[in-house]
Amino acid sequence: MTQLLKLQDVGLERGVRQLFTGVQLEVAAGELWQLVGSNGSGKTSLLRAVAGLARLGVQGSITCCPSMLFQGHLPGLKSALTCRENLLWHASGGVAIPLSGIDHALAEVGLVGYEDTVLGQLSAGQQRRVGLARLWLSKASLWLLDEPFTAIDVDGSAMLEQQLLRHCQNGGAVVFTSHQPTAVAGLRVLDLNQYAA
Amino acid sequence: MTQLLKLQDVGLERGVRQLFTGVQLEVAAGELWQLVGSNGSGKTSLLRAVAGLARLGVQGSITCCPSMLFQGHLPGLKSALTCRENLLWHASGGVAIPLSGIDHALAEVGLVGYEDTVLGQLSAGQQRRVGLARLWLSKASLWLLDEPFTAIDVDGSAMLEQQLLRHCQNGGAVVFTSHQPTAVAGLRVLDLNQYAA
Amino acid sequence: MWAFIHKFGSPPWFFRFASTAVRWLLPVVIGALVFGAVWGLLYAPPDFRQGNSYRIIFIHVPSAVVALAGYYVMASAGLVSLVWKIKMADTAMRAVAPVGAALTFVALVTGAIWGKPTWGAWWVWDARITSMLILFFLYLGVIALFEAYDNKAAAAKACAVLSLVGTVNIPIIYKSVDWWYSLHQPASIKFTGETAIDASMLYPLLVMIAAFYGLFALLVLVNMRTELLATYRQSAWLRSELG
Amino acid sequence: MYFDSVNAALTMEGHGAFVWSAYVITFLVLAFMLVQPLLRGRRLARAIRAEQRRQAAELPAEGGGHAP
Amino acid sequence: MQPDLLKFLGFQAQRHLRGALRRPGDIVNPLVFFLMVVTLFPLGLGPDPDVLADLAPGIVWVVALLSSLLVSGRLFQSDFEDGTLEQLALAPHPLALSVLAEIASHWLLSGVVLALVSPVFALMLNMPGQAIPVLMASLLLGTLCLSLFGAIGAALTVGLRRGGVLLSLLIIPLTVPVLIFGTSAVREAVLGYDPGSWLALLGALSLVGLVVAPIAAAAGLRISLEA
Amino acid sequence: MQPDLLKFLGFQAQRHLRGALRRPGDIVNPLVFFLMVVTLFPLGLGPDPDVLADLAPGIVWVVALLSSLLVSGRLFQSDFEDGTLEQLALAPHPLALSVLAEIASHWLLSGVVLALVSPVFALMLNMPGQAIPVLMASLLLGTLCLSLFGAIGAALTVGLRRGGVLLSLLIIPLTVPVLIFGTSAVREAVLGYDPGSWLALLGALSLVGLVVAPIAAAAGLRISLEA
Ligand code: HEM
Ligand SMILES: Nc1ncnc2c1ncn2[C@@H]1O[C@H](COP(=O)(O)OP(=O)(O)OP(=O)(O)O)[C@@H](O)[C@H]1O
Ligand SMILES: Nc1ncnc2c1ncn2[C@@H]1O[C@H](COP(=O)(O)OP(=O)(O)OP(=O)(O)O)[C@@H](O)[C@H]1O
Ligand SMILES: [Mg+2]
Ligand SMILES: [Mg+2]
Repeated sequence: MTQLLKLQDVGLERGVRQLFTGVQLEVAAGELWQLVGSNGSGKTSLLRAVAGLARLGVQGSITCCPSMLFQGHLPGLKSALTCRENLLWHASGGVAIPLSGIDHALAEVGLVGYEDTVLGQLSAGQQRRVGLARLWLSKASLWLLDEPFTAIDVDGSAMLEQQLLRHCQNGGAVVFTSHQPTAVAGLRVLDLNQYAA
Repeated sequence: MTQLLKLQDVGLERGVRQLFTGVQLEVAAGELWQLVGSNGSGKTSLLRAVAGLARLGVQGSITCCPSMLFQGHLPGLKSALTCRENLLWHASGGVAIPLSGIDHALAEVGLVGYEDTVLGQLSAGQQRRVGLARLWLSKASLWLLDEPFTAIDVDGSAMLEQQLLRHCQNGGAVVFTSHQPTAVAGLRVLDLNQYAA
Repeated sequence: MWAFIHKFGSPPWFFRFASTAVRWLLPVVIGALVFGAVWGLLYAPPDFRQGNSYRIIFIHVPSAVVALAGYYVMASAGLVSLVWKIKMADTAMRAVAPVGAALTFVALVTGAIWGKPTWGAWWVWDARITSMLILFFLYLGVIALFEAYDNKAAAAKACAVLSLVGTVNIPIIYKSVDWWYSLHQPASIKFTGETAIDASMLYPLLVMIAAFYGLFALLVLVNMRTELLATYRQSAWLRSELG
Repeated sequence: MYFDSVNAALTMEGHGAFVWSAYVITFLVLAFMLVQPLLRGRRLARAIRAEQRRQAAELPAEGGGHAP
Repeated sequence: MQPDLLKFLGFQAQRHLRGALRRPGDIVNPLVFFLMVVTLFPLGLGPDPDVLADLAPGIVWVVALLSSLLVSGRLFQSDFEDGTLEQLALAPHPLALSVLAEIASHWLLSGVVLALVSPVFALMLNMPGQAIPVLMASLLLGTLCLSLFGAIGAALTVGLRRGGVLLSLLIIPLTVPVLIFGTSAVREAVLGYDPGSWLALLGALSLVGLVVAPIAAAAGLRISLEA
Repeated sequence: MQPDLLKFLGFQAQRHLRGALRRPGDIVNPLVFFLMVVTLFPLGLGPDPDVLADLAPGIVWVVALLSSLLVSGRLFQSDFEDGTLEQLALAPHPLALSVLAEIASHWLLSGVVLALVSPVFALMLNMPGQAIPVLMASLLLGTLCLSLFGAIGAALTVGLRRGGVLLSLLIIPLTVPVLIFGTSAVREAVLGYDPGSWLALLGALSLVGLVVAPIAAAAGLRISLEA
């Protein structure tokens, strides 16, 4: 089984606060991990450190496979562009994606008929769904998702869980945070509260 | 029982889409209402119409008591100000609140020790909690809350539910939206999907 | 009175009114324009100081006068739309802006062309010219604001607020530009206006001014009618109207 | 007529280019302002009529489709 | 009610000032721009002191107008984006009052500061000393007008993407009288005449603005919230 | 790799431009804005054609400077606030390239547009005809420099609450040479001399900027993301 992410004795300091210490984690292909912890326990900070966005104040060693997708609290979408245009640029990293692929992804997240709607005119949940459509376009093996279920309705959550499972079955791995208990077969949980400093 | 909100045959049109029609609702003091509906069904639009923020495209009649608190998707907080400063201005509507009251509210939402931290340096959930601290400072009788549970952890959600119940017991009323099923005694549910046009 | 306003505010009634009015106005206005232009260009005698270049006056002054009046029409429509929330007033306001801007543009261009033989420069910073340029900017502002909104109902309200603020300002702007000019007045520019105009030039000018007012009404009505077609394309009354 | 010849009317003692260009520009601009919405209106009206005819044709056809 | 409203006004202004002081850049940057641009003119015109002194009122005023406009475009932006505006619109006090507070604090941080440092510019441009108090007074009044008109434009464009240039399009024509009155006052003072009437005109314009702008801006903000 | 990078560059620029082109107003509005601003100068300085002609190079350049700098201060603001910057930083292509694309599109929509309409200003300000090509060329090169340096400042200050001042104070002096070279080129042309050396200096400055700015700005953005 290929290993996609390894945390050795990772700790994190923000400002003057030591958030947590001694986190050990190995994520192999096919695994689905939920990161839990109370508000302010450091989940977002940890995910950003793994992605390589913020390494200041991080102790220990993080080894992460380079083929990685990160979706943070912020959607990274432009409210002046349409759904299609947002994805055309967003998911690609410079490689042109055929429009049919984008429309397919938008259909998967339940946005048929909104392809050419400007993002700013969608509801909160619909906007989050556009961001999630990246998951149907991504070729990365490790997904790091910060609260992907936010603002998503019940049907949407089920659909998203399906997609996470599918990715794991296809040899990828997912680390996501969520405050809701998630009932998915084979889910592993890392509770940051246990490592609180 | 005093009536705090009355919707008669309310419909809503956004752009060229008719979102829903014929919504009837009476909210009396002491009632706790959850507004549900799939993404894009018009919950946010309805709450904003009730609050009087957006009446374009609204059909039917809305009668709402003037003593009302609205908390939308956006927190209405300044990330450059501290928690205390944010609340000092935010909850007041021009009436100075004693600092002790603010610190008490911040303690209720679990932010002891963060009173003088700049909001931008808090985690997503902690920022939402600062917004929710308004509920401990408000004197309004009708609360309109759009997805108040977003980004709040398990303990925080329990605490928030308690506060909503307490407000209803004290003769207030709450209308909130949430995609998570909420297990609270006496909860009433309005499903917007049933009124979809 | 109220019934009349109400009728005017109803899209079906107005659509019918505009269609009829356009059919009648179109030949009348075009006829008057051609008549006035031929009179002014070919039959009126030349000015004793400026020679033939003054013939531009027959389009320059009417366009300038009507453009200025147009702003007040637009602002009035804005007031009606804000106070009485009559939808047709929104449509009217939206229709006036491009027409007014076009007329202002015409006044500026013809003035500039006139300036070359008269003052030897395409452009000088004379008080009236500057005021006209500012009026052009005011129109462009309203158009740009309208285009910037996605929600056209909100756009109309925003433009109404803007044009009302503009109306409060127009007299102040005009006065201040006058003062500005009289403070500086360089020796090299002499404005020839303000001379008594001969009847042989006045009559074609009056004809053209009337024709331009008619043209303004015509353009606004055509724009409004088209706007109604676009807005109400789904609605039953429009279909029966066209059917 | 003030001018003696067509040529005199065109040159206007040296001012012809200015006067005529001013008139031409004016009438071009104003004609555009008139024709553009008229054409757009005609196109819209045609589209609306076509849609109406399509729907009128569809309704009985749909009824017939369910008949057998 | 009256003292209550005043208290509210002060309260709101305090909030803005506190927020702005957290970002000193927002105050200092326009000043530095101003300084730089004023320095540029001698560079561009050649340093003949007489020419400069002649043009100084115009230069200072045009630059003041531009920097004021470009700054006030963001007046309500952050309040709109973080939801503060919704709360203000629902507050028990009239929205126009909050707008007034916002404008006042913006003016304190931009216009008043600019007026206070303007003697430096006057010296750089060789303006005669007797004109300096008039320059300061005209800038004080004039920037208030500019902030007031700017607020109307900012309110109408706050919800729009790329409102920046649009705002200037709406507002520049309205600010022409301010510019004319301001430069005229300073020119008269430079030439040794009495600038009183021009300053009075500026004052009158400020009064008109103080009445019109909060109401128009509040209406604009409500429209922006609807869109 | 090379063609791939180029493709990426074009792709990114296309994204920005499409966002802008979605509304024709985004192209037209800056034009009108520049026109309005140029109008302000005669109102401030008086309508004498000779004086205006003398000042024209300075005037046009001040407009270019003010609009370019005050706009480019916000260059990365929205990308930062909506999370686009995070995604760019994690993209397989170098961040500097995305930055370059962003600068290029900003320049196309402001600087190039300004240069293209500058002949109108020259006409309105009574500038002699032979200076117009030089004016256009100097504005093309100069606004590119301004955008490049502005981007460095914008990148370093994008996430900051405090301290933004210091950094912009550091960047602003870098733009002074641009102004001097630009106005000098146009003045020489107006006086009938050869402006070639000034234009060459502007070109050299642009080249330096093209190499330095994307790298420096990318580094600045990564630092801003850490904070
Ligand atoms: C761009 C240039 C120009 C603009 C924008 C302009 C604008 C105007 C306006 C707005 C009016 C109407 C004023 C009113 O009715 O109160 C007007 C009238 C007039 N203009 Fe011009 N003008 C320009 C150039 C010229 C030139 C070059 C001449 C001729 C030498 C000229 C001669 C006149 C005359 C004779 C009148 C009518 C007489 C009067 O009302 O005093 N204009 N112009
Ligand atoms: N500014 C807008 N302009 C036009 N249409 C809009 C605008 N905002 C929302 N809509 C449309 O209105 C509909 C309802 O949006 P609303 O935000 O009320 O939904 P919601 O029920 O709150 O959804 P969610 O659960 O995702 O928050 C959506 O289909 C959306 O596309
Ligand atoms: N920019 C910052 N500067 C300083 N401290 C910060 C900053 N951002 C977050 N923190 C602190 O780091 C801690 C962890 O924040 P983080 O966002 O990682 O929490 P989280 O587990 O994601 O919480 P949530 O469930 O609320 O999203 C918090 O206590 C917060 O105060
Ligand atoms: Mg988090
Ligand atoms: Mg919602």
